[in-house]
Amino acid sequence: MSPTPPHDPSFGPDLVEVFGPQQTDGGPELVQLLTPEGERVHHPEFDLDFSADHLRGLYRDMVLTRRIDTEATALQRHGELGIWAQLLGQEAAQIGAGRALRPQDHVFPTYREHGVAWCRGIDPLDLLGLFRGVDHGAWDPAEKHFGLYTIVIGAQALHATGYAMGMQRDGVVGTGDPDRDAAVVAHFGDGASSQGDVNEAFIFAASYNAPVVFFCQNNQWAISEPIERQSRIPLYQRALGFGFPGVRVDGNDVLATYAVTQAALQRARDGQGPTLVEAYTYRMGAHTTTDDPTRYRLSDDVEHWKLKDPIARVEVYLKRNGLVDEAFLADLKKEADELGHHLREGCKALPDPEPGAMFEHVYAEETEELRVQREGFAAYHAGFESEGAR
Amino acid sequence: MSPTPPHDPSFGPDLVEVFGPQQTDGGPELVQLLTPEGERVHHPEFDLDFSADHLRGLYRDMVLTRRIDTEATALQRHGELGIWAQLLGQEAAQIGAGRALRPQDHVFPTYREHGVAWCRGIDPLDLLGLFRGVDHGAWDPAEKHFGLYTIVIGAQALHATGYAMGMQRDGVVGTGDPDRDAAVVAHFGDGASSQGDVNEAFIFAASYNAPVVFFCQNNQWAISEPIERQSRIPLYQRALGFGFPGVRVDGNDVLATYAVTQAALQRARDGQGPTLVEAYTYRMGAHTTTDDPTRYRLSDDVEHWKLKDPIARVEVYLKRNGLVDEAFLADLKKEADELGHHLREGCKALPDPEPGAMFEHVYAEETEELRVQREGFAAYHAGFESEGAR
Amino acid sequence: MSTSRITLAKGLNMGLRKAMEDDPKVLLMGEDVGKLGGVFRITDGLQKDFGEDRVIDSPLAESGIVGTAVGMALRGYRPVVEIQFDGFVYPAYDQIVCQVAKMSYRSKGRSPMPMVIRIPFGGGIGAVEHHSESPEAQFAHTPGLKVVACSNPVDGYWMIQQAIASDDPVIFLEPKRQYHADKADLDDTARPDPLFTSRVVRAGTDLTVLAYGPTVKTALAAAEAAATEGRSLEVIDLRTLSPLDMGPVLDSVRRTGRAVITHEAHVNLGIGAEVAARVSEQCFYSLEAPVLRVGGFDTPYPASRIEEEYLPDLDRVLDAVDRSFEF
Amino acid sequence: MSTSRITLAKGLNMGLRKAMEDDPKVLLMGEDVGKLGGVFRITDGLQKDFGEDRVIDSPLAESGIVGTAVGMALRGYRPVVEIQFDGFVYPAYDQIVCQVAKMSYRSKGRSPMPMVIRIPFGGGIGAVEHHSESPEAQFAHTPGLKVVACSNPVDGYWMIQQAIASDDPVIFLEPKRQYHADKADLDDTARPDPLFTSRVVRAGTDLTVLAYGPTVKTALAAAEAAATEGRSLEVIDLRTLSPLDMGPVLDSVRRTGRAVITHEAHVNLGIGAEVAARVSEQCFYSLEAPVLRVGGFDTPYPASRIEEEYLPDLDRVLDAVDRSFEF
Ligand SMILES: Cc1ncc(C[n+]2csc(CCOP(=O)(O)OP(=O)(O)O)c2C)c(N)n1
Ligand SMILES: Cc1ncc(C[n+]2csc(CCOP(=O)(O)OP(=O)(O)O)c2C)c(N)n1
Ligand SMILES: [Mg+2]
Ligand SMILES: [Mg+2]
Repeated sequence: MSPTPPHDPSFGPDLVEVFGPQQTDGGPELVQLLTPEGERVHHPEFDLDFSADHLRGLYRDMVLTRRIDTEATALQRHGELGIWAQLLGQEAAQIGAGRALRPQDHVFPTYREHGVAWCRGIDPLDLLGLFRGVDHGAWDPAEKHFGLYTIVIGAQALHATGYAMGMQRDGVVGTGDPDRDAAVVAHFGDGASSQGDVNEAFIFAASYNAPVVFFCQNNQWAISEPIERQSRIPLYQRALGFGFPGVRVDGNDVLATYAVTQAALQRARDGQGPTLVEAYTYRMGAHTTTDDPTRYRLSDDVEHWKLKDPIARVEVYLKRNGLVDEAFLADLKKEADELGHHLREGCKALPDPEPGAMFEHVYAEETEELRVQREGFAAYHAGFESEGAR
Repeated sequence: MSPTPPHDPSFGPDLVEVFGPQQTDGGPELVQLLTPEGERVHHPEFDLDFSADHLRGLYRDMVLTRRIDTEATALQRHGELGIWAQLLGQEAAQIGAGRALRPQDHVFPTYREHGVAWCRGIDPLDLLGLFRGVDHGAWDPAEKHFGLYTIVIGAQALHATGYAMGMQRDGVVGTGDPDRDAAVVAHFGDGASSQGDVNEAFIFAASYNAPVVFFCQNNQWAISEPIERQSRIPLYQRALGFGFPGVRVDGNDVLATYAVTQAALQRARDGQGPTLVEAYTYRMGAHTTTDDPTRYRLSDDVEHWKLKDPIARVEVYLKRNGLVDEAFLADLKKEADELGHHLREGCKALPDPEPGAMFEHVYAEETEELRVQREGFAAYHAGFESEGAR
Repeated sequence: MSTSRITLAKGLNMGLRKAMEDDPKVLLMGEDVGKLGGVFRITDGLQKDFGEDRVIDSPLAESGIVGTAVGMALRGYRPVVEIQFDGFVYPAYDQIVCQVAKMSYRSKGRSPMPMVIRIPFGGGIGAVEHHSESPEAQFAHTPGLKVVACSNPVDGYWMIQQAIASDDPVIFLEPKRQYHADKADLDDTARPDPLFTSRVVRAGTDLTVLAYGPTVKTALAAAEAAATEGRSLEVIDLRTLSPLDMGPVLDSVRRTGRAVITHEAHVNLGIGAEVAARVSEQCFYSLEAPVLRVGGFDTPYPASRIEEEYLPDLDRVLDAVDRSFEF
Repeated sequence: MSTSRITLAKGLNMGLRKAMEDDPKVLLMGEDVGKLGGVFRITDGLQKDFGEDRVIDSPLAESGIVGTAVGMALRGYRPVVEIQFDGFVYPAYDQIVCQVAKMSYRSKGRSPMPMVIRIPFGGGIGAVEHHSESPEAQFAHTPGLKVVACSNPVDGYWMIQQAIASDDPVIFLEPKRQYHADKADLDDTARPDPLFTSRVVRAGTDLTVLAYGPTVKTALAAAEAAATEGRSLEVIDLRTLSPLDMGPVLDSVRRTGRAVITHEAHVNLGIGAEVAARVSEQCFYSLEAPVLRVGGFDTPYPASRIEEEYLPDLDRVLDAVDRSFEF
C-alpha cells in the first residue's frame, strides 16, 4: 500500500531560503540612520530630517534615561529596591519608540520600559515602587496612556490588541485627523515572542486589522537563553507569516528606531493595521540585579556591543556637527544629577503601604466577606499593638 | 520634542506583498497532481510515479473511509451515537497523509481523523466509542502509533513536538536507515492555527529541529467561522515566519497530498526538521452532526466544492486509464457494505461501561481516598440494587 | 412590559439584548457568537441587530479572547465573553487569574475590569470529554473575581444584566443542560434580587440542602421526595459562589441543624468544602450532624454513558440526607 | 554513603542528580535550567554533567514546556519540568488540567503520565507580583494529578526522587523561601517515608496544627512558643495535598479535639477548606472546637513590603490557637 517512490522529491529552494544564518550584525535588512561611529546614513524607506532640537532632545532623553537606570541599580545595591530590571544599552530603542508616540497613543509596557515611561511623562520615582515593593505601579494608566508594567511575559500583547480594537470602535482610526487618529504600542522582548499570547495577539491584530505596533526589543537574551533558542530566523520575519509587515531596525540607533516606529504608528493610525518592529539591540547589563550573566555569556560579546553604544554615537554626531556646546552638556549633566538626587531621596522616602491597604481595591465593589476580613485584620492589628508583641 | 517629519515614509512593497487576496482556488502555489477533472498533471518539486496498485489502494481507502463516515453519520441520526464529526470531502487529505506514513511514524490526530485512523489499521468501530459515549478512545496509542483523538483544539501539536523530541533522543532520526528513521505528524484544522499551543509547537519544533510534520487541513471553516477570521494570508505561509517550510497542497487530491506529506515526512526523518503542510480542502458536511451550517454559509459554496470531490477525480482517472474493472469495483462495493454492516451491528453491540469503571485508571497507582470512594460507590450501588429504586 | 414564558437560553438571550440596548459600551465576543448565535444559540440574532463591531466572532483562541477583552475593558468597554464550553476556559486561565482578577488591585482601582465571562458548565448532555466540566471552585479561589451561577430562566434574564452592570469581573456560569429544558414566566417589570445573594427556594425545617446551577433542580426534587417521607428539607440556591452569601445559609442551618451541599464539581476542594468549613465553624453549636457533600466523584468526568452515575442525583442527595439523620 | 549538611536547594539538586543517574529516561526541562542552573540554581551543574539532551533549556512558553513534556512522556521519557515561579504556571494550566491529568484515564491506563512539575511556591522573599503565589488548591481539585509539598532539605532530597519514580503526574511544590534558609543533616542511606504520607513532626496533646511547605516552620515555631505558655501543640507536616493522608490527621485530632490549619494560599477554598470539611465530618464527635484556618487573606498577593502582614505567621497561628480554646 505504501510503495517506495521512484525519487524522493525535496523541497525547492524557495521553501528553505528562510533558513539563512542568524546575521551577527543584524544583517542587511537592518534599518539604520546613524552608524555606531556616529555617521548619518540614509535609507530608501525610512528616513527623516531631524532638526537640531529634535536630535538634542533625543540625546537628552537617553542620557537621563541611563541616569535613571544607573541610579535605580545603585539603589538596589544599597538595599533600597528589592530588584531592578536594567535597560542599559536599550536607551535608543526605548526613546526612539517613546518619542514617536502622539499623546493619544497608548502603550503597554513590560517591566523594562523605563525609557518609554520617561517619554510618557511619568515621574521616574513612580517606577521604583514596584521594585521596592510598595505598590504595583503608581501612575494612572488612563491618564498617562501608559499601562502598568506587565510581568507575566507576553500577556500585554493581547491587552494592546484589544485596546486597539477599542480604538477602532471609538472611531479614532483612519479619520485623517492627526490629533484624533490613535494607535497602540505593545512592548515585549525576544523571549516573549515564544509565548502563545504574543502569537495570538498577532492573529487577532491581523484578523481585525487592529491599529497596534508590536515593538519587540530583541536584546539577544531572555535571562540566560540566547535568541537562537526562541527563533532560528530573524524575529521581524515572524510577522510575515501572520500577514503583516515586520521590520528590523537598529535598536541602538535612536534615529532609525524613531523613524521606523513613527512610520509603523502612522500606518496603524491610518487604519492599515499592525506592524512588528524588531529593535535589534543588546542587554548590556544583567537580566535583573539578581542575575549573574557571567554564568552563561561571554564578556567578549558584551565588549563587542559596547562599541555600538546608543548614546555615544549620537554624542559624536552632535559634537562633530557642532550641534551641542559646553553649556548644553553642562546643563544636561546638572539635570541628570538633579534627577539622580530626586530618585535617591525620593526612593528612601517612599512610604511603606499601610498593612490594611492590602484589602483595598480587590474589587470595585467590596464584598461583605472581604469587609469582614479587613475589619478582623484591623481589630487583630489594633489589639496586637495595644497588647505589645508576644 | 515630537516634530512632524518632513515626509511620511511608508512601508515598501516588499513589506506588504504578503497581503495578497485569499485565492479562492488555492492559488498558484497549490500543489496538484490530479485535477478535479481527473487529469494527471505534474509538479516540478513534488511528483511521484504511482503504480496502478498504489492508485487503486488509495481509491479503496477513500471509498471505505467515506463509508465509515456515512455509516457513523447515520448511526448518529438513529440515536446510536451522541455526536459525529464528519470528514466528508476530506478523504483525500487524510488518506494521502495517512498512507505516506511508515509503521514507525507516530500520529497525533484531532477528532476528525477517521481516514488516518483507517490507514493506521484501527478498527473503525473503535472510533465510535468516543462519539457514543462509552470511552475516550479504544485503541492503544503506542501499539497503533496513533494517539487518542484530541478535543481541546491544538493541544496535540505540542504533544507531537515533544514526541518528536523524544525520537531525537532515541536516535531514530537522520540515521539513514529507512526502517529506523521516524517522524511525527500533528493533525489540526485551520481554526486551530490560531491557538497559542499550535504556534508554540511551531516555535519548539523549529528551535529543536524536531522531526514533525504539521498537517493542517484547511477545510475553510472552524464551525461557523470562515478561514479569513483566522488568517488573512494563506495558512502555509505561517511556517515561513517561524523559519521552516510551508507547502499548500490540494487536499482534495490524494496523489498530491501523498507526495507532499511523504516528502515532508522524509525531510523530518532525515533530521531536516519540521514542515507545515496546508491541505487545502473543504468541509462538505456540517461541523458535527449537531451543527447547522445553513445558518452561516451559502449552499453555492458547497456546490462549487462538490465539483472537486476527492474520490470522483480518482475514479475518473482510474476508469479512463483502464486501471479498474467491474470486478474491482464490485468487490469494493461489497467490502464497503460489509464494513457498513460491521459498524452498524458493532456499534449497537458496544457495551456501556460498568458504572464502577469511572473510578479506574484515574492514576497508575490508585490513591487510598479514591479506593474509598470507589468502594463506597460500589456498596451504595449494590445496596441500591438490592433495595430496588426508591 | 409583560409576562412571557421563556427557557433559560431565551432568558439569557433577552438579558444580553437588554444590556446591549441599555449601554452601547457592552460588547459580546467569542467563538461562533455571530451568525451562528453560539453553539447554544444564546447570542442568537444579536449580531444581526447590533452589528459585527458589537458582537464579535473571534479567532479560535481563548487566551486571545479574554486577553483582548482585557484591552477593550481598559479602553472603557464592557466586554461579555463567551467560552464555548467549560472545558475550554483553561487556555484563558492565565489571563483570567493573573490579569482580569488582579487589574483593579494592582492599579489601585484605576483600571477596573467590568468584564463578564460566560461559561456554559456542567454535564448531563451526553457530550464527549471536556464538554461537561465544572470549573467554578478554581475561580472562586481567586480573589478579584466574582463567581455566580444561575439556575433558572428568570434568574438568567436578570443575573446576566446585573453581572454586566457590575464593575467587577464576573465569571458567569450557565447550567447548559437547563438551557432548553424548563420554561418559566418572566415578568420583566419585577425587581430582581441583588446579584450577590443566595435565596431560599423551598422552605423547610429538618435539613438544609444547598445547591447552585444544575443541582438546584435536583435538590428541589429531593425535597419533594423527602416530603413524601415526612422530612421537610429547606433548599437554598446559592446563586453566588464568590462571594458566598452565608447569611441565609447560616440562618437556615441554625434552624435545621443539618446541611447537605450538592454540586457537580468534584467533591475534593469543591465549593462544598468551603461551605462545609464555614458552616462548621459558624454553626458549631447548632450542628447535629456534619455538613455532608454530594458531588461529582474525584475522577475525571467519565464517558457520557455513565455520567448519570457520576452526577449527583436525587437518590444520592437523599442518601446523604439519610446519613445526616443517622448522626 | 554518608551524612552531609545541606540546604533545601542542595537536597533537591542532589535528588535530581540521583534520579538522573538512576534512570536515563529522566529529562529536565524548563526556562534557564541549563547553564544558569535555574534562577534558584536547583538544576546547577546538571546540564554540564548530563548534556543538553537531558537538561533542556526551553523557549519562553510554559504551555509549550508542559505540552512537549507530555509528548516526551508518551515516548517513554520521564520529564521533570521546572516552572520558574508559581505565578507562571498558569499559561500551562490547560495542558496540566486537560492533558497531563487526564491522559491515564482517557487511555484506560495505556498512556501513563510519569511527569513531575516542579513549582517554587509561596512568598516571603520580597519579590514583585506573580512571584509569590500558592496555586496548590487548584491542582489538588483536579483528579488525575498528585500534589505534594516538601518543607525541609531531607524531604526535598527524597521526595523529588520518589515523585520522579511515580508513574503518576506529580505537582511538586517547593517552598522557595526555604531554598537557602536552613540546613539539615542528610543520611542518604536512610529509608525515607513513602511519598504520599503525612508526618507528625512534633508530638503534642492539646491541639493539632496542620501545615505544609513554608508554614511547617511557622507551625513548629508556634508550638515552641505555645509550650512556654503550657500548651502542647502537635504539628503535622501534611507533605501530600492530593491525595491527603488523613490517617495521621484524624488520629491526632481525635486525641486533641482541636485543629488549626495554616497555609499561605488564600483561605477561601484553600487546602484548609477541604481538611476542615473532612475533619469536621470524620471527627464530628471528637471536636471541641471547629477547625480554624490561618492563611493568606482573600486578596491578591500584596506588595512585598507588607507581605509579612499577609502571610500567616507565628502570632496569627497562636491567635487561632487561642480562639480554638475559647470554644
Ligand atoms: C509567563 C512568564 N514566564 C516566565 C517569567 C520569568 N521571566 C521573567 S523575564 C524572563 C525573560 C524575558 O525575556 P525577554 O522577553 O527577551 O525580555 P527581556 O527580559 O530580555 O527584556 C523570564 C523567563 C515570566 N515573567 N512570565
Ligand atoms: C480549546 C477549544 N476551544 C473550543 C473548542 C470547540 N470547538 C470544537 S471544534 C472547533 C472548531 C475547530 O475548527 P478547525 O480547527 O478548523 O477544525 P475542523 O473542525 O474544521 O476540522 C471548536 C471551536 C475546542 N474543542 N477546544
Ligand atoms: Mg530579551
Ligand atoms: Mg476547519
